[in-house]
Amino acid sequence: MDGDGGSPLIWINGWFFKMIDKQVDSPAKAVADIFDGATVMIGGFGEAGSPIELIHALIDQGAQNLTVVNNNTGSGHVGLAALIENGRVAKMICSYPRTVGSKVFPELYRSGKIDLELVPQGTLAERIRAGGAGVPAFYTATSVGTPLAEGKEQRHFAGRDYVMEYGLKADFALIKSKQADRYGNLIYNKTARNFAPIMAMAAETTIVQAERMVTAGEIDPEIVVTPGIFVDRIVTVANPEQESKLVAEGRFYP
Amino acid sequence: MDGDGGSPLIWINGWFFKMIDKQVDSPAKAVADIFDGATVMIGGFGEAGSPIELIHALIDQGAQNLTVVNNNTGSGHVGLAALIENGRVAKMICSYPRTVGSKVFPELYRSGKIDLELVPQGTLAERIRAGGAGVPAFYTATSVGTPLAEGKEQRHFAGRDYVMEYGLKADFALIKSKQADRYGNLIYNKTARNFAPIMAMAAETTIVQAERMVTAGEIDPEIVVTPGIFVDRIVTVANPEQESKLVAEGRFYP
Amino acid sequence: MTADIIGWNRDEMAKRAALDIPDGSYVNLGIGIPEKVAQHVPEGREVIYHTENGLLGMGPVPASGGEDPELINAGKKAVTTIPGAAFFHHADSFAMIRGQHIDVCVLGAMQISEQGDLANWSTGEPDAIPAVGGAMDLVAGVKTIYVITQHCTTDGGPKLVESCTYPLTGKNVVDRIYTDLAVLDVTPAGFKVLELAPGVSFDYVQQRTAGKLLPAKG
Amino acid sequence: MTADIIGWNRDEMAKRAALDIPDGSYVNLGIGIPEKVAQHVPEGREVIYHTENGLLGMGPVPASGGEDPELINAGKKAVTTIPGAAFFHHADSFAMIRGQHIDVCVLGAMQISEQGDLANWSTGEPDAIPAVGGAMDLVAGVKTIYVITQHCTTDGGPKLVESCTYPLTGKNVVDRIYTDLAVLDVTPAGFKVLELAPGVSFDYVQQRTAGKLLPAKG
Repeated sequence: MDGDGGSPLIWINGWFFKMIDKQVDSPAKAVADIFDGATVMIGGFGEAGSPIELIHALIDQGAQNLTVVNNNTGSGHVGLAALIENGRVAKMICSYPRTVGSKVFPELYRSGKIDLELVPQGTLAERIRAGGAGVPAFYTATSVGTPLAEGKEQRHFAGRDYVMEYGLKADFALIKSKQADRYGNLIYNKTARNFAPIMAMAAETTIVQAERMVTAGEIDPEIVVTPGIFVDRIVTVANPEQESKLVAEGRFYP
Repeated sequence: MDGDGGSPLIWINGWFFKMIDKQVDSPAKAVADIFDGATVMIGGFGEAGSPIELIHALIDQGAQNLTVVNNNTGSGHVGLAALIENGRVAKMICSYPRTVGSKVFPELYRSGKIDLELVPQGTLAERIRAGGAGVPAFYTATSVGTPLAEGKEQRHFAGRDYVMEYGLKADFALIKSKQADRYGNLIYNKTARNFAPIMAMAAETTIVQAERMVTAGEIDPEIVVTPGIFVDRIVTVANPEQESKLVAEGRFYP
Repeated sequence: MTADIIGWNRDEMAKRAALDIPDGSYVNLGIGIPEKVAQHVPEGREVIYHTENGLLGMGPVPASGGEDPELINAGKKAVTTIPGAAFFHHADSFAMIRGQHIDVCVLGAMQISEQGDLANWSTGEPDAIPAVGGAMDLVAGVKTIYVITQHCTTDGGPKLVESCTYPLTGKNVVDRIYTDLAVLDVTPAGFKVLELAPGVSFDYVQQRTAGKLLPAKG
Repeated sequence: MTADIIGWNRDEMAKRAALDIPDGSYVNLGIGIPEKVAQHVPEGREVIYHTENGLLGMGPVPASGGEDPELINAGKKAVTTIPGAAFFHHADSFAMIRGQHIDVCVLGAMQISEQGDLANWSTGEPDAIPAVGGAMDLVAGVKTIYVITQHCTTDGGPKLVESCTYPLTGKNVVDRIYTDLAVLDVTPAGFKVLELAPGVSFDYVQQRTAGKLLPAKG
């Protein structure tokens, strides 16, 4: 396993066989089949954990009319904000589409050019986990008695009111990790973990940008955060761009 | 932090203050307030992860009429099987009350002396997690069309039938960990992890027997499995008994 | 006498709230004045801070130059960790909140009603960008909800009201309110004044409150 | 000619099933004959084994003396890990099953109906101790369900039936059946014989099946 995208081979009885290897060569190849109208979960809480190279590859790729699930709506004119600014996102599902330095979403929203499904942050997280765990719906006390509960089914359990919320799945998830192995076992960096592990569970195809590839077994089985079963493709991005730096520099993508 | 139950002190401006420290001196003290009729979740899958010293302390303590949540019903005449054999358990909530070498539960069950709520293993796990996460009920496809769905609410979502299951909470959880710090941050050993992290979430009072106490910070924040917020008491049991060995030796408890 | 020279300032409000946080609590602090509470916890108490983006055991703001863009709090500001911290994903983090594992949450407010209803996420104006974050989860899930807020709006209007006109964050969720003028409990009979800021009278507070105030002792 | 000298033995059944497991699959193997499948995966295929008690990347049985009572499989037998394994808790483990992340599950059976209903957890007898374990989760959640079973009961009665008389594990869940006599697909029209064991005729299998068999090619 050389860590640069080569396919590991195993020698058995005089033959070489290809082993499981989820690495792909480039962000462009990793996102090539994201289709118009797809639902795409994108990891990150603000810039922490935002897979900026995968988002930029998705902008280059050109898919339209996307439904994007992310806690926020990006900032400046790079990453998620650039995806929105380039007119690729028909709908955002998020908890907090208002950030310092975030102008792109508010303008499109006010002019009616983008839809918004506003979801409390914990309900969003729980809906994503439920989607990944085969739970089609569950009940929560969050939002009861507020405008966000309007139109939702309510029910009483043991002396308290709850609303019913649906599990949320996606066609693709784009996430960022610190290390990955060929099976897709992942570990993350500090609070960049945030939504990535549950989005990996909830997406049909999970695409990871990892800062470093390691040999299978190098990540102790006790500390794996995302087991490889939830991962489909890994691309190494050794030195990812830092969103806040690009924003400070006034950069636009593309 | 000396790891033997002493209370850590911190010196501030000429005064010593007691720091958070969830250690207790003995299994007996750790389980002293478990009351008659309590619901007690007990970690473990078979003997892996079974907190045998805490269970034995609970037998000594004498609480009656317990509802116990565990995947199994113990084996031989020690640990959970001994708790049942000593007549302390009114009801078992479990997925598999039939194990090689498990005679205690079957006899009491056939003679009508113990109740059984049989729950599919994944539904049991998900109900426990839901209890810990503030979810009073959720839907699952597991058990649809089987006797275990009888009497349960059913509902159709997106072309498939599901049953409604309730979140499960407990008054106490007894679990076993490999390492703990004074805050109750825990890591586990291999497949002994099983139900412990979710039971810690679902119980009002979580009691841990840890093989080793470590200084706060010694467990890397990236690899903590159970954050201390889910833990109330820790007792060090450096060399826990091995259930299968006691069973092989024909041992009884007490 | 003008409103800005009477009563507690922001730090004093945070300090007063900090007094009520029990030793050993798990605490989540909202953005703004609530963040200041951490600086005022009385010596000798150890409190563990949770930030909903996946960290328990949040430490103070790092020294300048020591910021890590991947170690932030819910307000997206750089933080540190204490020895004994833990990282986890968003669903586990909100399980702590929604499963009633956090002891105390301190939040800001736009309006609080006599029934303890809280409005702190939206003015409900048609062109406002609605953004709720974790506020609804916190008020629904945390055992004790404290609010720190100026007693009045910048226009001098009341924030403590008979019933909220802004969209709610939660119904019947607030336990105690720390303003620049007073500390008040939400009780079934109405706002109960526990303590007045120095130089502030009960009547002065009542005049600035759109709900009936109760004295601490009848 | 007696039943025990005709058809495939247990290892041959497991070997035949192993042929149908695609390279790169995530697989959960039930207790009994299904466990043997792991020994027969064709060379050149890499398959990852999941055991529902919290391990992905389960390796073979350890050498005698190398057993660890805290490293076991769902049958509570000692196992090992492969490089690249991961441990996790029970809710995460069953999220893999129930969230349809496992590709193939191979299970034993007491009865399988023409509709693909499976009964494999209880005889339903009054004094039986009911024990279901993870079977209902597996059949409800895993994408492809294979069953390995003797074609007949020890009494010679049929296990492939028009409708199950034992309590069900799941309705309409079985995709393919590997018996000592044949490989059969569950189709809307009934059991379809894909392959016969050496020396076994279609009629021989039909006589031992309480549902209508379809030949592989009309």
